Amino acid sequence: MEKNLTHIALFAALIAVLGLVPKIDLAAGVPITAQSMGIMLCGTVLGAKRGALAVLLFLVVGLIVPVFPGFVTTWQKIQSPSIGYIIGFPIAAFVAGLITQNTKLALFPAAFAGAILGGIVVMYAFGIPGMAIMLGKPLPDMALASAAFLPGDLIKATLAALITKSIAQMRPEALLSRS
Amino acid sequence: MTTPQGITLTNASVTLGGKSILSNLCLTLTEPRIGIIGRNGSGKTTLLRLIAGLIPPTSGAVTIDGLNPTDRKALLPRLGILFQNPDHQILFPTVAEELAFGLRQQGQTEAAAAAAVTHLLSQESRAHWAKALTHTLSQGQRHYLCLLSILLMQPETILLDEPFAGLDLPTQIRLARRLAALPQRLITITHDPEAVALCDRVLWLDQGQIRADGPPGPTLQAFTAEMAKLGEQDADTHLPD
Amino acid sequence: MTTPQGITLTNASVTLGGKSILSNLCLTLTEPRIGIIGRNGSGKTTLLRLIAGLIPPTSGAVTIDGLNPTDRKALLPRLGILFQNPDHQILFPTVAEELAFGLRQQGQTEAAAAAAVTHLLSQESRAHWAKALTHTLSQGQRHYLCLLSILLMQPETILLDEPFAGLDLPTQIRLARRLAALPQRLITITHDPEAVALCDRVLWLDQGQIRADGPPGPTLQAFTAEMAKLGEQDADTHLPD
Amino acid sequence: MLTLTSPIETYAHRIPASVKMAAFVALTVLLFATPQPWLLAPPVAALILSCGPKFALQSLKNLRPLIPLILILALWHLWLRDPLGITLITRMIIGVAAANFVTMTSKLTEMTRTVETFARPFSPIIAPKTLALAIGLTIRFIPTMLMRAEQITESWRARSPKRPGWRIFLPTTLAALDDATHTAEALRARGGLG
Ligand SMILES: Nc1ncnc2c1ncn2[C@@H]1O[C@H](COP(=O)(O)OP(=O)(O)OP(=O)(O)O)[C@@H](O)[C@H]1O
Ligand SMILES: Nc1ncnc2c1ncn2[C@@H]1O[C@H](COP(=O)(O)OP(=O)(O)OP(=O)(O)O)[C@@H](O)[C@H]1O
Ligand SMILES: O=C(O)CCCC[C@@H]1SC[C@@H]2NC(=O)N[C@@H]21
Ligand SMILES: [Mg+2]
Ligand SMILES: [Mg+2]
Repeated sequence: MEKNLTHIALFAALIAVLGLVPKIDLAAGVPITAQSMGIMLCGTVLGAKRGALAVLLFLVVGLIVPVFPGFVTTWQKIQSPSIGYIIGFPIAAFVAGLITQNTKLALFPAAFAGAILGGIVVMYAFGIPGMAIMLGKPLPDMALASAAFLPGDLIKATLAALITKSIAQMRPEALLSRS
Repeated sequence: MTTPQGITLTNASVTLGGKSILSNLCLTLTEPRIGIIGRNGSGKTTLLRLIAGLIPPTSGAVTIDGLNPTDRKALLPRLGILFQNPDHQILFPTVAEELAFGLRQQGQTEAAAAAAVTHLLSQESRAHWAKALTHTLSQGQRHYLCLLSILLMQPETILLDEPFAGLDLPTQIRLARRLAALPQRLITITHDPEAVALCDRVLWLDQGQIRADGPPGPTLQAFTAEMAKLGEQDADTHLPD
Repeated sequence: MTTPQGITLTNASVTLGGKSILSNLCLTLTEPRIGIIGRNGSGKTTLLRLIAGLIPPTSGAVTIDGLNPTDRKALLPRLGILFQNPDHQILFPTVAEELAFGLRQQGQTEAAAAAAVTHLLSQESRAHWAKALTHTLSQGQRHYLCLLSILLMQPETILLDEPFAGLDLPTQIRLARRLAALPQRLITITHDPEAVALCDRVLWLDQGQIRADGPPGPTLQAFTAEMAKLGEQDADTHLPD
Repeated sequence: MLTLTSPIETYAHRIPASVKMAAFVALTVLLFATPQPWLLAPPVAALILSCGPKFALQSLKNLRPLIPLILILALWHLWLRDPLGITLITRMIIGVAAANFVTMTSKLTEMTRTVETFARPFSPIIAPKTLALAIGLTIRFIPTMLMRAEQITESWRARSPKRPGWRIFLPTTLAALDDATHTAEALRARGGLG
């Protein structure tokens, strides 16, 4: 019980720490950030439920202290074109975890599939409409604009799967998604 | 021109978090066996970090064989450091990787490093450690691993921060014997006067300043007497902020 | 019906990572002062974690005053634990918060806990520690803070894992005096025979089993003789996997 | 420290955080409901200015992270010749300034307590006390992880002429996982969650 709590808090903190990696700003006002890898890791390492809770905790902590790139709080992020992605964050982690823990695949492919489906497909499914609403632009345009995230997100999904596998080897007891 | 050998501190001071931790130290350390003793919080570890170039002096200067300690490349063959807390030193998940790292950084090939590690572990009858996960070792075992990884690199000067704390008696005895036989310069930091009784020179650090400096006999006698006196009191009545 | 008092282990074994660490321990610990000695890696810390309910026995059973040690809530007034590594114990960024936490967990109000903390720190002439950041304290200071936070909670039994390692002499002397005066049951884990010479009972743990158990005199004599013998050898020739 | 709380004490610091947060949520709703968000600029500006010039200057500085976003949105809409850009940008500036006002004038502990209060309806899912502990642990783990990264860099530098760079990521993550395990044990040792 305590272990669940501290690991959830740790991964919430990990997303915040990844927010210190410089972001790259793009035209539509949603940046490329390292934090989306943190979201993937929450799911693939902690599993669906704990992963989603870790992301929710991150967002709640963001109401109190700045946890987004550039020393920004959740209050500010929900005013920005990123809002769809922010809403998608916990759901993305949930889906990534669900796939990692429920497929019979080996850990690396399972985590990679989870990171792609959760961290990219689900994430964009929330993020793109969010941009369309906030910016008052048509959906297809926004979908096209989001394509700029794809190369980075594919790299992040690969890294997330690699890290998940390393954790499984080096700290098997910490891989809560498959315990 | 000859470059000065050994470690020199010229008016070196360190301030951390707005607090003066070391003040105006002037030292030239050349003896082969040097001990640094002092109470908890007297600044021993900070002095080690300063000498090792891990923190810069707030004012004053530090040199090692005439070099600036922040020049890591030149310093690597000259200086090895045993950290006080093994958790702050261990980098790798397995014992073999941890031991091989330093050798690889010194330019050895992977095969040579692996062979040296295997040799060392079998010499220590700890061949079964090679694949062990470092975080599952006991505290004393982790501490010993850190020591082995420094000794393996054979630097000219070895800085040891509380090398005996936490080791069991047989390991302590063996380690002391092994250290005594080393040709390198050793600087041993400790709060235990016995551990430095055989040094050539002992420095007593007190609240960031040198309280005594000289052969172990008189320095340790004065230190032990003061410690016993303090122990009789119920608390430190005059601790600074 | 009377519930058994003290700590009992019935055929308790612990296996970690597929390795047997403690095997078939049968013990009843009721004496007010108990020492547990053993080499690095002999299983002392694992035994402490087992007794404290931090890990369950792989087989067998452990009870504390008849209770299951995994029931932390019931155990809180009964058992306090000093961890071997202060970094593994400290939870809070400031000294005052760290000290107050245990009292809050015991149900004291925030005001009462704060008052108790202030009182304790001034008694220790360390009032200036209250707002100090725990991570800037020296290792020995952190260790001492951990001790204070356990003593403040006044549990009936205190498990101490290497309580003296890393503390300077005056602090060791004072601590020993202070511990000796405590009415509670103390279980001291150490590799240093001197630290448990005054106990009522000393257990010698060797490779996860009890090698000797009895009054300190003969147990420590046998232990010290064996340690000296091992120290003479150049390595442990017969370490198990 | 990891906080936006302003050291300049103002009257606004004494308004309960819960009131400020509720007012902020209401303002956000208004901002999105109205097609003319600039009408809300004067009251928000007045609020910030009422705390004194030093505080207002600090508020202005805290808007700095927005600059790239504003520039990008402005250029993009200029290129599209879309007047909607003005609405978007003013809405964002006002919203963020107001958000900063809340965080700058509220203490960390008070905000945690307010979040705890607002989360009370969810107490069947998560006990308010547990939530507060989780928030506290997260806020602590952020600097702890950075410190771990520093220690690992230091240990790396002690044995290597090269800077570790990205190589510290895995060791730092593993060390942080160990820290989380130890924290869990330390919590249990002192009564745990129950
Ligand atoms: N970053 C920092 N900010 C403020 N004070 C610090 C910082 N780092 C160390 N100190 C203080 O400096 C003093 C010296 O610390 P140091 O770790 O050098 O002591 P030490 O002699 O090694 O003690 P020990 O025997 O306990 O290891 C301590 O009082 C400590 O609180
Ligand atoms: N999770 C684990 N997986 C595998 N082995 C483990 C694990 N935890 C501990 N061990 C092993 O158990 C043995 C006992 O460890 P323990 O920490 O109890 O020793 P100790 O007596 O406290 O030693 P020290 O005096 O060094 O603190 C060690 O050999 C250690 O490597
Ligand atoms: O505004 C922010 O700070 C973050 C918003 C989310 C950014 C999304 S997450 C998926 C996609 N990949 C990225 O690199 N950025 C977007
Ligand atoms: Mg020290
Ligand atoms: Mg131990």
